[in-house]
Amino acid sequence: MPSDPALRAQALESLLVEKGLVDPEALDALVDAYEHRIGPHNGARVVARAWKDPAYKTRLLADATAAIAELGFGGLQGEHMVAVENTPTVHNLVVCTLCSCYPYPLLGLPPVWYKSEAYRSRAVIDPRGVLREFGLELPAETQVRVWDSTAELRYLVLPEQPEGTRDLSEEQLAALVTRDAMVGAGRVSLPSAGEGG
Amino acid sequence: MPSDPALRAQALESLLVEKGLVDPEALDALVDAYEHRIGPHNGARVVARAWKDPAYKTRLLADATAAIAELGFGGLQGEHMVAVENTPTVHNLVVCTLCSCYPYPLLGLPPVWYKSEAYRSRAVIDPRGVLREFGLELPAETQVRVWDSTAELRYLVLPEQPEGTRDLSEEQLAALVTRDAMVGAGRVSLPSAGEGG
Amino acid sequence: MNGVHDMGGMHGMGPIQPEPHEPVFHHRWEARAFALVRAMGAFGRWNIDASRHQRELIPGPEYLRMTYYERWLAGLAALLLRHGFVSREELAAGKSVMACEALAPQMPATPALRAADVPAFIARGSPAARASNAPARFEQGQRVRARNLNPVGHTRLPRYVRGKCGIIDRVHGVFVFPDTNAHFQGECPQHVYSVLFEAQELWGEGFASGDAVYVDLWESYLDAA
Amino acid sequence: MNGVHDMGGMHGMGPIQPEPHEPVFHHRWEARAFALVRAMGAFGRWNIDASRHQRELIPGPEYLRMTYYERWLAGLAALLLRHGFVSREELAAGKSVMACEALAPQMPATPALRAADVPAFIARGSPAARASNAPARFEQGQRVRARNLNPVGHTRLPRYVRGKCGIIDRVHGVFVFPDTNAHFQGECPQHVYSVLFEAQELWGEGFASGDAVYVDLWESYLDAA
Repeated sequence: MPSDPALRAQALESLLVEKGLVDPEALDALVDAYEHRIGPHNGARVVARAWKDPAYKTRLLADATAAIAELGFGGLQGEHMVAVENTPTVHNLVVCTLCSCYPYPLLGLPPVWYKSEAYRSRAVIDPRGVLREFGLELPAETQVRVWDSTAELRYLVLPEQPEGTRDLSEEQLAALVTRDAMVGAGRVSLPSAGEGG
Repeated sequence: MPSDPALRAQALESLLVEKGLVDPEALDALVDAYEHRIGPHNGARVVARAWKDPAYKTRLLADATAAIAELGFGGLQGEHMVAVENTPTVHNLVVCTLCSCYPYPLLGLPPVWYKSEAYRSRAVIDPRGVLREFGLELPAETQVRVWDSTAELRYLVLPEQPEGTRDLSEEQLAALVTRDAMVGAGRVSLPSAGEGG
Repeated sequence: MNGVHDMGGMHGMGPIQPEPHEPVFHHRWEARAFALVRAMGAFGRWNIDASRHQRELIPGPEYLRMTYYERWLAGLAALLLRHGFVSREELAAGKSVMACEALAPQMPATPALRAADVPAFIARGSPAARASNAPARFEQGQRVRARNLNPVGHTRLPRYVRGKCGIIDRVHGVFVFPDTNAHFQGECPQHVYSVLFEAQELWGEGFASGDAVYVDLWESYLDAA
Repeated sequence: MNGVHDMGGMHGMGPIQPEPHEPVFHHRWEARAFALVRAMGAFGRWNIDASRHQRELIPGPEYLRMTYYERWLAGLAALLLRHGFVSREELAAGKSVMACEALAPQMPATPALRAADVPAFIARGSPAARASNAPARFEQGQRVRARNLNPVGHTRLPRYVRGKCGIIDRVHGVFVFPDTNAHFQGECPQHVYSVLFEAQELWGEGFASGDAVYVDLWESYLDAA
C-alpha cells in the first residue's frame, strides 16, 4: 500500500469496487449523509425542545433514546443514548478515552480535538484544565462530571439555557446551541457573546 | 535544527565547540572509554570472582558497590550497586521501565533491546514471555524476580555457574559470562552450547 | 490490552486545539475511508468490537503517529485481509489479483450496502443491547471495585479505574460483552453499569473533591466492595 | 508525569529484537550525542533528574517515534536553551549568533570537561546517596502501599505500582529525591526502599504466583499498609 493515506484509501476503494464488494454510490451516500444531513443541528433540536417543553425534558433525562427518537433521530452510534443535564452546580463533559465514541445521530462525526490524544488523555484527569483551554473557567464549587464512553452508551450534554431566552421560539433556541456545548466543552451563550463550535 | 539526527548532532557539537563550551577531544575520550574500555568484560570479571571465591560472593551480595570497587570498577551510573543471585529456583531480570538505567561500569552502555519500548513495557508484566523471546523457557516452579531500576541503584544479576566449570580459572570463567546473562536475559552456558551476548 | 489507545489520565499529549468552523472531513480520502469502513462492515463478517480491537493492535508508536482516519484505514486493511476479502498481494498492488472466490469460497461477489439502502442502514444502526432476564448483580448506590484485569486481548475496562472503588450510578441494561465479541468468542451479554468514581479516588489527594468520572463498565469488570 | 515514558505493563510495543554482536553505537552521531550530553552535564547547571524529565517532556507521539539517542539530543537541546547556553537562533543555525556572555552574563567560556579529566569524571560518577541521620520510616518485611500520586511534574513512582501493596525488601539508604530535584527545588533526600510487589497484586489473578517485581521507591511514595 502507498504511504500517502490518500493514495492508500483510493487504492483500497478501487480494489474493493473492482472485486464487486463496494458500491461507490453507497460511499457517496454515506459521505453525503454525514456532510449534509446528520450534524449538531439535530442535537440542537433536542436541546431546544427540552428547554421549551418540561415534560419532554423529563422524558429525555429518563430515557434519552426514546425521547430523541420522538424527533426522528437515532441509529448508527446513537442506538443507546443518555442525556446529562448541566445546572448552575453541575457541569458535564463527555469523552471516550479508549477510542472516540460520539453520538453520531445528534452531533455528526466527531471533531479532530475530540479524537485527539490530548483530549482523550486529559479529560478524565484534568477536566477543569481542559475546559479552561475551551475558555470555560468553572468555579470551584461547580461539580465536574466526566462521562467516559467506554460502552455502547452515547452521551448528550443538555446545556444550561442562557438567561433572557425564555421568549425565543424552539427554532431560535436551536440556532444558539453549539456542538461544543452538547459535548460539555462550552456553554450556550447569546449570539452577541460569540462562541465557536 | 536539521531533521536528520546525524546533522543535528553535528550542528550541536560544532555550535558548542565554537562557543568554547565543549572540548572535542573530551568527546573522543568519552566515546573511546565506552567503546573500548568499559563493557560487559568488567561485569564478567566480577561474576567470575564471585564464582571462584565464596567470601567475595558473600561480600558482593551484601554490599555490591564495595565488592565491585575491590576490582576497580564503579563511578558513572554504577555509583550504587546491588547484586542479585540466580539459583535453580530463582531467576532475576533487570529492567528500567521509566528510562533505560543500566550499570555502565560493569556492562557498558545498554543495547538497543534493553532501551526498546517492547522490553521496558513487557519485562514487568510478562517476564516469562520476554525470556522466551531470548530462548529461555523457565519452569513454572522457578520464581521470577524483576528489578525495575526506578532509583539510582543499579542491578547486576549473578548468573548460575554452569555445570562442569569448577576447574576453570577465573579468567576462563569470565570469558563465558555474557552481557545478557548479567541482565538476566540469558544463562551462562559452555561455549559448545553457544549463546549470543 | 494495555495499549497506548488506553490513554485516560496520561500527560504529555500536547495542547487541545479546537478548530473553528471545522469541516466534517479535512480531506476527500478521509470521507472515503470512513465510508469504506461502514460499507465493508455491512457484510457482518466482523463486529464493532473486533473493528476497535484491530485498530488497537496497531503498534503504539505507529498508533500515535497516525491520524484518526489513518488508523481506520489500517484497521480496515487488516480486517479485509484476515477475513479473506482481499489478499496481501492485492493490498500491495491496489488491484484484484485473482477472483475473490479463489481466496475464500464463501466470499460474496455483490456489495453488502447499496446506495439506496444507506438511509435505512444508518437509521437502523447496530444495537448492542440484548434481551435478557438475567438479574443485575449490582444496584444503584452500591459500592463496587473495578477489578485489576490486564488481558492481552480486547477490553473496555480502562487502566485508570482498575483497582479503584466507585458507586453504581445507573444500571444500563444488558449488552454484548466486547472482551469476547472482539475475538469472535460470542456475544456473552452482561449487565452494564455507569460507575461513579470520585476524582480523588482515581487520582489521589489534591484533586477537586466532588468532581467525578462516570465510566460504563460490564458486570464482570466489577466486584462488590 | 503520566507520560508514555512510564510504560511498565503496556502491551503493543512490538517484539523484542536482540541484535547479535551489537556495536556500542550504531552511528557516529549517537556516540557524539552521548558524549555531548555528558560533557555539557559536567557544567553542573542541571542534574540527572532534570535531564530525565526533559526527555519525558517530549510529547508522547514524538517520544515513541524517536530512537534513544534522538531523545537525548532533543533533551540536551532543550536544556541548553533553557539554561542559556545557546539561543533559539543558534540552535536553528547550528552556529554561534552572538557571544555567549551576551545571553547569560554568568556563562562560562571554557569547557567544563577536558579530555584529560574524562577518566576521573567517569570514575567519580555522581553519587545520589546523601549522609543522613534520619531514621527510616519502614523496615524490612513491613507491608506498604504505594500512594496514588499523579503529579504533572517528574516522578519515579511508576503508574503500575500506584495503589498496590508490597513488602519492604531492603532499605537502600537516603538518596536525592527526583520529584523536587528535577525541578531545581532542592535535593530533599529521603530513604529509598526496594519494595517487593507480587505479580498477582500488580496484574491480577492468573499471573504466576510467586513471581514478583521489585521497585525502588522513595519514602514519600509509600504509606504503611
